[in-house]
Amino acid sequence: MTATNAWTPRIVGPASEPPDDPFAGEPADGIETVQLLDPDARPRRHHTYSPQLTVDEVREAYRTMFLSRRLDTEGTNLQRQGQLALWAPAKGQEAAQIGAISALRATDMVYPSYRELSMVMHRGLDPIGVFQIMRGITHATWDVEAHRMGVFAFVVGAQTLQAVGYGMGITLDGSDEVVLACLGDGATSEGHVNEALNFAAVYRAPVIFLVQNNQYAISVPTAQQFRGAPAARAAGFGMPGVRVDGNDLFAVHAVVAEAAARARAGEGPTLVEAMTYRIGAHTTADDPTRYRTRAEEDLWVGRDPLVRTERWLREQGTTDDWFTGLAAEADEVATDLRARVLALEPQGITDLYDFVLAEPSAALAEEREQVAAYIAGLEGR
Amino acid sequence: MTATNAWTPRIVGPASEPPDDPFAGEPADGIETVQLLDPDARPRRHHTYSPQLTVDEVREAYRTMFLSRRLDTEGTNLQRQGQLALWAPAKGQEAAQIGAISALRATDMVYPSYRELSMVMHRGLDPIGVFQIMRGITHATWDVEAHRMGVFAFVVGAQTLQAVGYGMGITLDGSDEVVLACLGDGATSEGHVNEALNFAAVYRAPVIFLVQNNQYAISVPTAQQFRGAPAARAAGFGMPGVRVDGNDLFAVHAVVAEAAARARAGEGPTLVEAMTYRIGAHTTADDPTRYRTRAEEDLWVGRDPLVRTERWLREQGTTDDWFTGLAAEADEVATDLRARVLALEPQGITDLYDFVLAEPSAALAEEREQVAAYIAGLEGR
Amino acid sequence: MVQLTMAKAITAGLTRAMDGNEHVVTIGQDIGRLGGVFRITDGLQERFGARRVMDSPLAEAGIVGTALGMAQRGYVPVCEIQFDGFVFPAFDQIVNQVSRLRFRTQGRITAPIVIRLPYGGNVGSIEHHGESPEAYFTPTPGLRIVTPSTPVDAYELIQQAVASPDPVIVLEPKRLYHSLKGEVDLDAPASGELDRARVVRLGTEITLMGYGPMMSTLLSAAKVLADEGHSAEVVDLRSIAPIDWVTVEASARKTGRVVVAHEAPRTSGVGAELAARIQERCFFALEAPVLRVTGLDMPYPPSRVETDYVPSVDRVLQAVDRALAY
Amino acid sequence: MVQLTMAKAITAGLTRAMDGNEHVVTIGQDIGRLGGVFRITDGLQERFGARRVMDSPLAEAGIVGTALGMAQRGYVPVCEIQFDGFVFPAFDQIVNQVSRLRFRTQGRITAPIVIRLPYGGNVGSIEHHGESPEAYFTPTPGLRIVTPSTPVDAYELIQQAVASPDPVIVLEPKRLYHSLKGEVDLDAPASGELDRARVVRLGTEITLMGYGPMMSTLLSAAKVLADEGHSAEVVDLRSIAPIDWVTVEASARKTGRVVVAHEAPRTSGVGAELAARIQERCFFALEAPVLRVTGLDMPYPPSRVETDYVPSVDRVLQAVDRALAY
Ligand SMILES: Cc1ncc(C[n+]2csc(CCOP(=O)(O)OP(=O)(O)O)c2C)c(N)n1
Ligand SMILES: Cc1ncc(C[n+]2csc(CCOP(=O)(O)OP(=O)(O)O)c2C)c(N)n1
Ligand SMILES: [Mg+2]
Ligand SMILES: [Mg+2]
Repeated sequence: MTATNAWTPRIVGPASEPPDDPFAGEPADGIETVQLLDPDARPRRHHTYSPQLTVDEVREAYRTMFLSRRLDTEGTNLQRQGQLALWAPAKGQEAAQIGAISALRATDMVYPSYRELSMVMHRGLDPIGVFQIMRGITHATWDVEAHRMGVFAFVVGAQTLQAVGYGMGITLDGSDEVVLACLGDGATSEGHVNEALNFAAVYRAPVIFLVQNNQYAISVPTAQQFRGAPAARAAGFGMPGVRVDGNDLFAVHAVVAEAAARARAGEGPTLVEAMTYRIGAHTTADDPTRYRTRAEEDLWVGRDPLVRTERWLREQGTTDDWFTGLAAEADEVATDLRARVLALEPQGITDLYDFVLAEPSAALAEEREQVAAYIAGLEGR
Repeated sequence: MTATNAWTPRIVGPASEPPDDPFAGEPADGIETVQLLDPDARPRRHHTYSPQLTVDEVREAYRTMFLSRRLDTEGTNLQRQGQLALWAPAKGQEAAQIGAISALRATDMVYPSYRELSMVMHRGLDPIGVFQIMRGITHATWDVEAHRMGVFAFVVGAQTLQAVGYGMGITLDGSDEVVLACLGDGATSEGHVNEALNFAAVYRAPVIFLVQNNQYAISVPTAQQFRGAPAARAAGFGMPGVRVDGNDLFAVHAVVAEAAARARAGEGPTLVEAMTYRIGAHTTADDPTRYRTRAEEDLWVGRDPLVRTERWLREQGTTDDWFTGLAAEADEVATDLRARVLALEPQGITDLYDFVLAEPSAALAEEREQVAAYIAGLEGR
Repeated sequence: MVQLTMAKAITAGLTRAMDGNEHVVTIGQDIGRLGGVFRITDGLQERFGARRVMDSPLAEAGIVGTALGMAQRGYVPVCEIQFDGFVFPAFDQIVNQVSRLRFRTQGRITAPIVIRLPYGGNVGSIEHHGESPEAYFTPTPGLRIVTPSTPVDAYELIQQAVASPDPVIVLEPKRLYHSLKGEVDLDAPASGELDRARVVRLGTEITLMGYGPMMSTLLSAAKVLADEGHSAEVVDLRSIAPIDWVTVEASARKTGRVVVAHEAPRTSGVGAELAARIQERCFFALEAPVLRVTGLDMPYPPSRVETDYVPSVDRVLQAVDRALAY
Repeated sequence: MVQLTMAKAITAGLTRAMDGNEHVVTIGQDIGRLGGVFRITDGLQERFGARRVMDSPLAEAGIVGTALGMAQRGYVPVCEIQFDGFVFPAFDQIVNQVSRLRFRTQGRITAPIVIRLPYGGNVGSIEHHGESPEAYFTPTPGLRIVTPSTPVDAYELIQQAVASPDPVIVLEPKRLYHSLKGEVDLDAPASGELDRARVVRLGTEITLMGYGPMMSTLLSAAKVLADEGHSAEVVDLRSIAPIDWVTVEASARKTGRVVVAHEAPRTSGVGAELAARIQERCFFALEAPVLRVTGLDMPYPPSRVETDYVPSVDRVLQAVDRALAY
């Protein structure tokens, strides 16, 4: 595999503003954006990457994307109805997520950020895990080891160091697993994320940093976040950085597959910058009208990764029936999930003492008893 | 000024080891090392940079370098004799320091690390300030504003963010001052240093990051510190990165002068990686024989920046007498300083309460009284 | 006099501070066009421009560290940290740099920085959004930490914090931002001392002591006690570093019984320092041990059980009963 | 039985732990070829290879954060932080990540990490090299913090820390590294509980309580007191999080007078928690308030005056006099 061209970015100029629209012409920083299927679902040839997915695989990917978008909408609704503490919509970023994770093996470890509902679903986890967190039932929930899917991370970027450490452990084991570390454009500004890039390079850890560049960190556009885009940052740490159309399932898949192959071969980390857009608000607590225009949103709605993938699938002969069936399935899944969410109840506070320390602590045991007695007293009233 | 070639580095390969000897042939990461006077004191032509210093200026620079080296030796001796808590030798790094600071105006601000004795002397500060710190008399000492020389910083890299903030303040003021931020090769691994690079680029702060790459962070060689050298790191943050022979006074001066001109013109930060070597130990507490060879040390002793500058000065007609006079001056300065160091006494602990908070605090005043009474009681015994 | 929420009172205080001194600047995540996630800086960028109201990259050390540099240049930066749980990446800059600049330079350079930090629980959010990290800062000499409990106090404290030559962390009780309203005199001078506690209710039998979001709980408890025929004094610390020991000890001596409350876990919290000092200074005046009503000794729990974690009026009353029974 | 310095005892304990479990790895600055700036890891890289003894880049968050990742992979990383004053860049990883992994995952994933941190003053060095930062960590549920005062204790604690499924910060009293020698039985099992205080001298009139580098000061004070005819009990906490309250309270109840000592500043130090809890639990048993002898409420001073800052035998005795006079 000759990846040289793919990962050798040109250099960001000293004072260049990141382009408003990364697909309008040549980006100002000179780094190309890998694209294999354009927004109008027309295939694009690329000198290095080519589509690796079969129609069946794409259908399966589309199904996860579609179901997760349905549940994403449900999340926003449930939050509006007071049933969730918060919801962080992922609408628009499904191809970046599913393209990446579908390029991995089921045994590869994923360190998500907090928007990776579709990755959770891809790994066969019950999506209710995400809703438990967002309802304030638990901080984290699923079985990480069984599904090789880490817990959501709410301190921006902190998970990237852990992902690298996990990767260092893989190297120590002499295994050929890889780690996918998810982060956002804003996260690249955090010191610990840069330390993660450096450690990954120094220890040649088998880590793929997937930066979902959705153009904003809450309200802050990338032009105010950095002058060197993530794909360019990578080279400065001595690792390949590839920019890819994050709404192009095929391109993300191909780029991540190649990075995974390199990592498995002992060639170390790669940073993949997936250019995408969060069509919804940052979270249900956010008001995007304060910081972006309707026109800009419309531009990106026009690049919806689901629409693009659907068009390709239809061109490949997928029937109306299949899509109708999927829509019906999604409604069912959503209805079922909704009911289960409403039934979710937290563990009692005293049970949580079990999770503070693994070895018993007399001080904690004592406090636990007091709290239990107090609560029993209240209930007794 | 056409600086394009000078600051456009090529990219570090994904797994390249930094070269053992950055001047032996083309460095592996493809970034050239600017050199205007080679180790044998032969001028080298460069496509972008040319020597900017007059003979008088070089003599003045050499004088500071020579005096500071003499005091550096004195520092080690004083520490060995139990008169200082610690000493951090700078031997070998004088050209990097004086080349850089002499390219600035006296009104430009400097944020040193902890090895910049010669910069302190260049600014006309009494070098005893450094000895006060190292004797455990004060944490910091000189008048920062008057000499535009910040305090030594012992938390590696923490000063770089402050330097950037100071530069943001310059921009807010609409002034054309610049800031020199000093750091080491090891410091580039700290998260906050990378945040500093990013903030500097985003706010286009007039900051020059001077990375004195002396090949080691205590015992850790750069090959284990990073895979992308500092000069390459810069580009990833969207700023020029220039590598320069740090033992070449002319080259460091020319490169920093150009970076300063860019910064003054509102074109933002530059990172300068000055390749040099700490000929002595990390500090008097260190034992370099554990991690480097005599042969390597000898190689760098052969590139001594003082020897190189002296040869050039002699070739330009500086007389034996002048050098002899300087040696005598140095001995005098050292003798005088030594006497003054031995006489240094700390402030009493109770006086230090003045420096905790600026606004009076009843709690502190009370504790101060108690401590004073306690100490008086001890003395009364 | 106007009626303002705590949030609007802080906005008003900050606006006035920026009006009064053009070297006051603010920096933080999303504080510009968005006006901050709590809208505290709402309208400030329009009013003062992007020069003085700076959206920062997503890096807390960067915010505080560059603010310290700006301070060295003569500016008075007000930093916004977005949430309690996200302040820790800035920890080295705060405890090793900001708090020590004056000490390190023998008083030559001060760091007149304000760090605004929304804190406190019972806000029904997710992890890291309901915490009370004050105990991580109180061991730091050279740092002032204040926290208002009412809009008028917030209006005053933010201005005093900006005016102070010392670095000040302003802990803002986020659950009160939009829920608590009060009368604020926008023309009142804000020139008082920063570290004065306030006796907000006079009483004789027991002292309830706290700060920030706990004050309404303590005042409610005092009312219940009054109904039950007990006279409780209530002290709002306002400044938790340094603490106004004169006021604290006077009240403890007067009533002989003290209950302190905070949302942070009990171990090594502000309550520990209060109890330690009060028992030392008022030993013979105490009729009962100083009792602490605090968050539990576990990380902040998922929000569906947070009301069992954050001290309630009932838990305060339970402690009062214990203290009175001594 | 061999005579070992505290430093060599830690090296021996770490070596034994690495011998016993091949998943134990160490990571830190300069710990490889150099053997660490205090030579604690001297010889470890030769013995276990660069695979298990990793020189790290100069980044504390990186050290602790990647260690946490390795722990999730089944390793037991022992991190070395070079000096007390340089731990803060890792603060978020320690208090938000390492300490909470178990709580966050409802007990599914633990973080069996050891963070070795040399601490304490009177070592005659420069800024950041003589500090006692323990109070920044004690407010953190989910974190164990231990500190030895003798070579044999160090040998035991480091092994117990490695064996513990919980994250453990081992505070190593650096001024004792090379100055304190003691008998160590290298074959003794190290299977005791991690959070047990130890009564190191029995007494009846007053309890002197402390940990780590303060213990020799307290023991000296107890000897002086014995000469003066007073019987002091001395308690070595060993674990400052959690604290062994059973032992602490038993001694306080027995003697009725307590002096606690630490090098960290008084405000919000471990002494505050001790005093708060003891006065609460042993109220009627106390003849005098719990008194604190601590570092001063200022940043650690330049080393030429540090002996006025770090508690001395005299200052302990002064407090004892005060306590006995009640
Ligand atoms: C350390 C830290 N600082 C601040 C926040 C608050 N915060 C949550 S998400 C977010 C923006 C993240 O932007 P980005 O990394 O681009 O990810 P995105 O949300 O766009 O997916 C911020 C500032 C946080 N969670 N953690
Ligand atoms: C945050 C922090 N971590 C660790 C240290 C201990 N330390 C002091 S100097 C040093 C090495 C610095 O290397 P480099 O940045 O290359 O500068 P040099 O000493 O070579 O000039 C280390 C690890 C420190 N001072 N600060
Ligand atoms: Mg984003
Ligand atoms: Mg170095």
